[in-house]
Amino acid sequence: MTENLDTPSGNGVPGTKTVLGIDHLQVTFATDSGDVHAVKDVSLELKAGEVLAIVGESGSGKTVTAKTILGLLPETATSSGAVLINGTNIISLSPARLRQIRGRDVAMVFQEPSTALNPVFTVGWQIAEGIRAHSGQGGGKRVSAKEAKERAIDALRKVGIPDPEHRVNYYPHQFSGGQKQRVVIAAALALNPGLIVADEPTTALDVTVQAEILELLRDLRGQYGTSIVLITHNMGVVADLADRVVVMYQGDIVEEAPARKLFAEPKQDYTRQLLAAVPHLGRNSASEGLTERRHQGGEVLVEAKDLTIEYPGRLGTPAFKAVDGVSFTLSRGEVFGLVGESGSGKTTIGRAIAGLNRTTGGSLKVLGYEMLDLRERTFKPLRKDIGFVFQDPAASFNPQLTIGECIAEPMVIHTRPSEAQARKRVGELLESVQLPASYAGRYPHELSGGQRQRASLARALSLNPRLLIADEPTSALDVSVQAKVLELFRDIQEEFGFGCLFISHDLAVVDILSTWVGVLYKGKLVEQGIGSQVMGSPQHDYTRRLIASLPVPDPDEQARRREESRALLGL
Amino acid sequence: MTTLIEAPPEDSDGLLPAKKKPSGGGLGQYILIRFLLIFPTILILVTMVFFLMRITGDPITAAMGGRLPPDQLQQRITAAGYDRPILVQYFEYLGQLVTGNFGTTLSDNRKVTEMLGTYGSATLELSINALIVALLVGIPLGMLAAHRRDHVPDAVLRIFAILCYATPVFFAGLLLKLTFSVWLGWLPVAGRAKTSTELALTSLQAPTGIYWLDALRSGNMAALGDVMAHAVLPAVALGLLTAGIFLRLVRTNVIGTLGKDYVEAGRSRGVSEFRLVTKHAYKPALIPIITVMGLQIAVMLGGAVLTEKTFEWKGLGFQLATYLTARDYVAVQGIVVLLAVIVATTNFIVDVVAALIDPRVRY
Amino acid sequence: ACTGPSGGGGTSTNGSGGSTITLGTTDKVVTLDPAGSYDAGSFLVMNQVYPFLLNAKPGSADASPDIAESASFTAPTEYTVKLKSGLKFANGHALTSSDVKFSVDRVVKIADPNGPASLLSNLESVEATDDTTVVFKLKAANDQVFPGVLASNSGPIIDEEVFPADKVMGDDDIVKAKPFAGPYSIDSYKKNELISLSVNPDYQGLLGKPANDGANIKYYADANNLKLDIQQGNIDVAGRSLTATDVADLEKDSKVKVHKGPGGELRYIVFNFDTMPFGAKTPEADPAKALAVRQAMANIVDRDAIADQVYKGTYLPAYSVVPEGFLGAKQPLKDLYGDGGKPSLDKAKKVFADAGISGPVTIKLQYNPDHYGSSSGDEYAMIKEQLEKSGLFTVNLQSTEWVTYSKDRTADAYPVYQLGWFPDYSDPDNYLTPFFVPGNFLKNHYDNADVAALIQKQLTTVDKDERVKILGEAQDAVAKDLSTLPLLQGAQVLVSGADVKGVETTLDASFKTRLGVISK
Amino acid sequence: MSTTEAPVPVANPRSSFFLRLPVVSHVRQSVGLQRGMLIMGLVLTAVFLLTALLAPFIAPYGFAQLSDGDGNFPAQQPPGGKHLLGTTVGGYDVLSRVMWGTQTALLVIIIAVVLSIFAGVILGLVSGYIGGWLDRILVVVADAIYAFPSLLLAIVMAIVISGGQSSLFGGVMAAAISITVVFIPQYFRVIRAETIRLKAEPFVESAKVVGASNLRIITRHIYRNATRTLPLIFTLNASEAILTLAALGFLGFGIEPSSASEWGFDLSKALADTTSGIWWTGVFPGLAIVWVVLGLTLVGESINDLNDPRLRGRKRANRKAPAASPAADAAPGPDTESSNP
Ligand SMILES: Nc1ncnc2c1ncn2[C@@H]1O[C@H](COP(=O)(O)OP(=O)(O)OP(=O)(O)O)[C@@H](O)[C@H]1O
Ligand SMILES: Nc1ncnc2c1ncn2[C@@H]1O[C@H](COP(=O)(O)OP(=O)(O)OP(=O)(O)O)[C@@H](O)[C@H]1O
Ligand SMILES: [Mg+2]
Ligand SMILES: [Mg+2]
Repeated sequence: MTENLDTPSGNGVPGTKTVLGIDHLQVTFATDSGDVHAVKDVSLELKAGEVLAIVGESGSGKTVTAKTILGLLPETATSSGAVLINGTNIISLSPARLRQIRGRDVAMVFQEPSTALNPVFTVGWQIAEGIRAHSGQGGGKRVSAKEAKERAIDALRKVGIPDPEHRVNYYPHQFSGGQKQRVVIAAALALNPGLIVADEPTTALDVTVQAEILELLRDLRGQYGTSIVLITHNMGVVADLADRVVVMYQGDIVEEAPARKLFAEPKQDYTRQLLAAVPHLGRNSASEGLTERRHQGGEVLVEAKDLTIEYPGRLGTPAFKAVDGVSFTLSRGEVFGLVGESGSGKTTIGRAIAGLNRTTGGSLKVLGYEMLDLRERTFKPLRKDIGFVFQDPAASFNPQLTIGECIAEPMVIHTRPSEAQARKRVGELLESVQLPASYAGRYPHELSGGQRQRASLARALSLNPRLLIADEPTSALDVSVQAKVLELFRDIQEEFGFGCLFISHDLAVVDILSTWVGVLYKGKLVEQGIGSQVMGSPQHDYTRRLIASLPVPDPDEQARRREESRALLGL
Repeated sequence: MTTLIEAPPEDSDGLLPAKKKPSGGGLGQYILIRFLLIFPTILILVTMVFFLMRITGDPITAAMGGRLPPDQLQQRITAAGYDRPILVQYFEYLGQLVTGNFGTTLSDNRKVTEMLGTYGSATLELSINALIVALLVGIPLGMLAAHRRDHVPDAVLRIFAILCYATPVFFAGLLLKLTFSVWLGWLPVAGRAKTSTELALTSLQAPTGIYWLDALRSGNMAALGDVMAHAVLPAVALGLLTAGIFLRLVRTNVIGTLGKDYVEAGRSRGVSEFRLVTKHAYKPALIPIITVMGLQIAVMLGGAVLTEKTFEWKGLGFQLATYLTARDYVAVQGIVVLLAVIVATTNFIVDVVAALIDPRVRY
Repeated sequence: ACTGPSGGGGTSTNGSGGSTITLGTTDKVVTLDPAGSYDAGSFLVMNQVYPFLLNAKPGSADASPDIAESASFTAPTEYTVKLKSGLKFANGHALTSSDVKFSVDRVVKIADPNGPASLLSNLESVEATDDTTVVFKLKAANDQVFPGVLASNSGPIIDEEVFPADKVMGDDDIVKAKPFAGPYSIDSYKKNELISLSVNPDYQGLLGKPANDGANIKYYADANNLKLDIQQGNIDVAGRSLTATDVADLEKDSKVKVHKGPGGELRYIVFNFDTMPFGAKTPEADPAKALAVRQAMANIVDRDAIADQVYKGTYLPAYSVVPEGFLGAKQPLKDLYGDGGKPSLDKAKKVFADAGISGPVTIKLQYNPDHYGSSSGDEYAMIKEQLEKSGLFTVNLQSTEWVTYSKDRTADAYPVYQLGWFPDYSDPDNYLTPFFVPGNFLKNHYDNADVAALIQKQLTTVDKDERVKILGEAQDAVAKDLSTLPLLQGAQVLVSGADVKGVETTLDASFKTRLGVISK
Repeated sequence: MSTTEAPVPVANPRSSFFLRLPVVSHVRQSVGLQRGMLIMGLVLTAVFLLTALLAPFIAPYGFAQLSDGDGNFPAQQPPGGKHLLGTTVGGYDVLSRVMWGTQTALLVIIIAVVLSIFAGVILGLVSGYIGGWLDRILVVVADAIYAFPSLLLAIVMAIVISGGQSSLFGGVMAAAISITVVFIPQYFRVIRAETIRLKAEPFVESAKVVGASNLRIITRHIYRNATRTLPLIFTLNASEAILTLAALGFLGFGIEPSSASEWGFDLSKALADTTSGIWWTGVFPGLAIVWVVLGLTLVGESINDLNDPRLRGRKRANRKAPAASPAADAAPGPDTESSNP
């Protein structure tokens, strides 16, 4: 990147100095329902210039550990053990001393860049704020506003923001998602801390952007020898960046190993399970070995021809074309996987098929009904043949109704069964998605995320639909849970034989389920074909980039792919 | 009309760049449409008041009902034209309004525009004073409560806030008056100035009607002191009412933003708690605060009626109540138009500021 | 002769004055233009700044020449006034008979809805025969009330070079043009907030040169603030609408003096002869029984109790339709009903028994809480209590907001209801003609030809003693019929700072507050 | 959620219907000072309600009673003896009037709030759900009314309505209806905003997808969720109703003393007393107003804070087990103050 700064080793090889040492850390939260032991016993060590990944499923204590490193736990938490940063124990520090350490010795990068930046201050101000908070400390000289800004510009330059002198006065919303994350990293770098704690720094980003950020982090480590604690649940990211991996489970460290070793020969059962659950592009593909499109003889459920969908602009702004001239068909029994980055129009297409969005051009025939002139009254009879599974299982249930009532609703509307019939059918449906029938009496919030998504599937299936639309049905779930839901999904699809539009931004997930895959880019369907072929030998430039950006959970393979993608992206 | 109008753009300079956002292309149009919406608002209120007032009776009966025989009364009503078809009167009135002719009050024979000017400036002064009190009290205490949330100071401040709101302005005013004027004798009981001050101020060239401004201009320090002394109690009585609401508003929103990642991010960079509350959390919290403060103007004007009566502050609100009793259609309609303009304009400005801040806001 | 309880006579404390005085009031000015106002608040200011042909000397209620040299009936229908010579307005314009004609004609011509034109209903025409002589031609002969009318709301003389002839003028324009020729002229004017008056050196009239250097009138919206301000010495005199509690409290305060004078305000109950119990239009119509109901009520009401408890002596019991202090006033109800002013349950019971009424009579009693002072509620709650305690009545007490009230009462909606009266001018007839002749403003269907004849007769009786006699007869006759039941008579109350002099001088039955007599 | 199948420890809704009632569940949810404030509010409110219900039995005299067996009550008698809180200038017993005043206040609250909820909720649901021109017009009208100082509107309405009415019923209705007119736009706004928000919620969309009719969606899915905030608005508006009623009384547009006892009216009548050292006629009605408004507002604000995950007390941290929080996120507590118009 730019010229070397005043940092030590510049070759990406971990040094010997210990930057961070955690010793028997224990964190407990006091809550109404008793104490929550979020972190039970964590010990680890981090050398200068090393990247340590902490992985584990949701709630395993990753974030709490990260926050402890900066002393950011809320009042309700009590912690014991030691967290040593350059030899200073964070746990016993006074608030004032703690403030000195934060930002100077250790900095943090957050998951969601748009929320980590204050929308009402310029990025320059926010970066300078950290610099000035430390100015004059410990006898150092005060930093003037101008000087602070200079240093903010430097930091922005370091993270590759173009034209930083100018951009320093921009507000966060004037940056793209990836740039925002760069700004957050710049803010963390402003005082050249030896250690950066990054809590899921790429989870909110598209894969292509994620690849850039990972590249940046690697550069930082390489150029300035910054140590990084990388928290993530994405094994691909781990494989891409980490030197060493710590696996957490319910507040404990279950395994710690160098990255290569962990992926190659996981010791613990839990780690093995975790790795097995991670979808891996090219493995376990539904279209393995297919050479031509299946189910073509069957009834065509959805047929889109030059489909265009526009969102009206508000108050005079021109309409926004979210879907632009898309053509495809979906037949009975087929799983059509639709992939694309955020905002590419996937959801819009799915909603249009379900009659939730109006189409504005071209033709979209759903079960033979032309959606262009959609009338709720004439379309209603067809609705019993369409099921819909939403992304967020929590939000798709009416919090006031029990699971049973929710599942029975389609029946009540279309077939008006007796109460006993309905109850029986609900029980059957629950069992078919592997939930106990007794769950019918529970309220949505009394189920876990995975359970809720199963119930949501049961509801979608209640009238034996011919067509199912699943909009990112697993993206809100943990990998292990996702694996189970996907498996269930596949079984049920085989059993019921409905046609399915499966929407996801995760190529690997789509690959597991669908035989026919379409790639959407800025509202256009740039490529469609048999899953394994699209993934294996992408034709369109964008598809190629997409696939190249996707980190695979295997350090060696990922290193190879990285070289390839560098070449592809012209880096 | 009050400082609320000026406040948002100043305080939200950080928010203005939203204009440059591409989606703000329609912002100009949004502002225009939102601006045009002021007129239906006024029309609706004027229409409502026009018809409501006429249901309630006429000014002549109100003034002469106890003195004149019914036939004479009727004669006068006919002469004044109040028994013509109501729609004729309505359109005639609208016609006058459009030409900017607000008419002459029926019960005390003054030009409505001049009457609005006199009382409007009094109410304006009261509102400004009260707003200053409300802001001075509400915002710092709200931040303090947010900072010390769920601790004793927070609970005390919240109860204080509720008490501010729960105590009717006139009751609070009465207690204040008894304490500070009657018992302690520190402050005057009522009115806007002493007779001598008032005479001194009326002799001023082109008085603004805002006394402290006039006093300042006249350079008469005794007068200024007198005006200030008179302003204290009404401003406190009305200001506290709003201060309670502001306090709670600031507390809620600052707590909300304190939980945001960007505050945590600031903390992770070593920014002090004080700065986190007063800068990082407060400024974004200002957005909803400004919106609600804009709506608060209606509450303030309502409270002003009571304050004005309690403290002999001859302003719009109190005058409206008087004119209503006299069924002075012309005066009431005039005041309603003015109030509607004030409120609608304030809300318009607040909405526009909100839109500048957050393009997702629609009407 | 008119005898106000204040007596004393008008010693205008000349010359002793020094500083300006400030009067605080809750009254309001409708307009300074005499043609456009007919209310006490406007009249208060007019009394200070406009000259009158006839006016009442402080301490007296009699109309005597003010800027006139003489005024008298020169023929039964001709009232001739001769002006003093060399009169002029504060703006320098001369005041001549043509100004007088202009002033009076204008009131009639404009006939503003809020104006006093109705007072001049007996006027045929006005003529200015020369520069200083004006002749009023009247419709009815020997109108004894006419001098009083000239001293009332319709009487201020204004400058014809300033006022437009056909429409009411705005206050600020009036003040700018200074068409004032009364004891004071207006220096600065903030409507219904503050008026500052300076002495008009050219005034030569009856009221004399003011005892002070100038005066301010300060307006209050709330009587309570008025009271606090007089207590704290921010104003010198406080007048009107102080509540009974305030007055009682002020009487205990050594820093202020409370002055009481005769009051013209009369509070009374009106009976609608058609709709009251046993009234003409009711199913069980029976004039005798209806009369019995009225008489029983007159026997039962305890005026002293109301005056003491609710009004703390700021009102006095009234035993006639003409309040005490007016020419010829007597107290027929004291003799006819109750026990010498005290209520008498026995008499009431007897009246019922004689008329053959058994069991309690239900009365729908209506009052208005916002026009006659906020104590009306307490007053009528007490009347209800008194009537019901007798066991002869059950009272259904109702109140209605003023405008509706004014409409409904003349529409026969209220069988028995409250009203109050404040005189237009200081003459007993002002309590008779408007009430008891056919076509009166009560519209209560009371019609007694004898009473009407008596009233007509006193109006034109030139001899004073004779008139007093007829006035007495009229009062007796009305008291027997009980078209209305007089309850209370108001006192004028002015409160002044302890060092303020001359206040009592202006508290007479003319009901005119003359600032000129007050000084400190 | 640590594992997929881990059920969340939440009370079984069937067995504990009582515990799921709005206020009860809030008390259980609250902690520390927040609970203290909620309970304080509940106690104040309960005293108010009990007094209103029991006024005929516990008030020493009638609200318009001026005498008893021993003769007329003396006027302006200081507190003590037969009249615990003294008497007014008209001779009313202050204690009795304060007690009876609770009935008037309660009646006005109930009528005003019920009427406005009824109208406001229906209008809000329909307008928010159907949208289009109807929505625009209703919004403009509601905004116009809402924007206008509510007290002044109430005065106008009081004049319109009160013509000819002064009985308890007439007076109370006049006050209640004038307050209703002021409140309808508030409910309308809140419910409409909620409806619009809920309309885009996946659970409503999922009902749409299965073909539920508009009526069914409004009544079954939106109505219950949109009105979850009503207890809160109810308490806040109830206190506002009291203040409006009191202000009307203070300005002389209230209910006459012989028709009912009304604190604002009594207080305005007592102004003269108060400055004459007769403090008891004004202070007690004034305190009664403060009492009730304080109680209701405390309840309302506590509920509001408890409904809002951001504001819920955290002294001893009250984060539900993670599986529960998505449900809370799905329908976050109402934030009547910071919601945009
Ligand atoms: N402020 C808090 N109060 C109470 N419990 C908490 C708090 N913060 C976290 N916890 C609990 O601590 C445990 C660990 O949470 P943590 O946020 O570290 O999980 P995580 O591994 O980061 O999960 P995710 O991948 O979902 O971010 C969880 O059970 C969580 O509910
Ligand atoms: N209601 C709407 N009004 C206007 N524009 C919209 C609306 N909904 C979506 N869009 C825009 O349409 C485009 C496609 O959105 P869509 O939700 O279909 O994307 P997506 O592919 O599902 O993305 P994600 O992976 O983030 O869910 C985006 O640019 C989005 O901003
Ligand atoms: Mg986490
Ligand atoms: Mg999507």
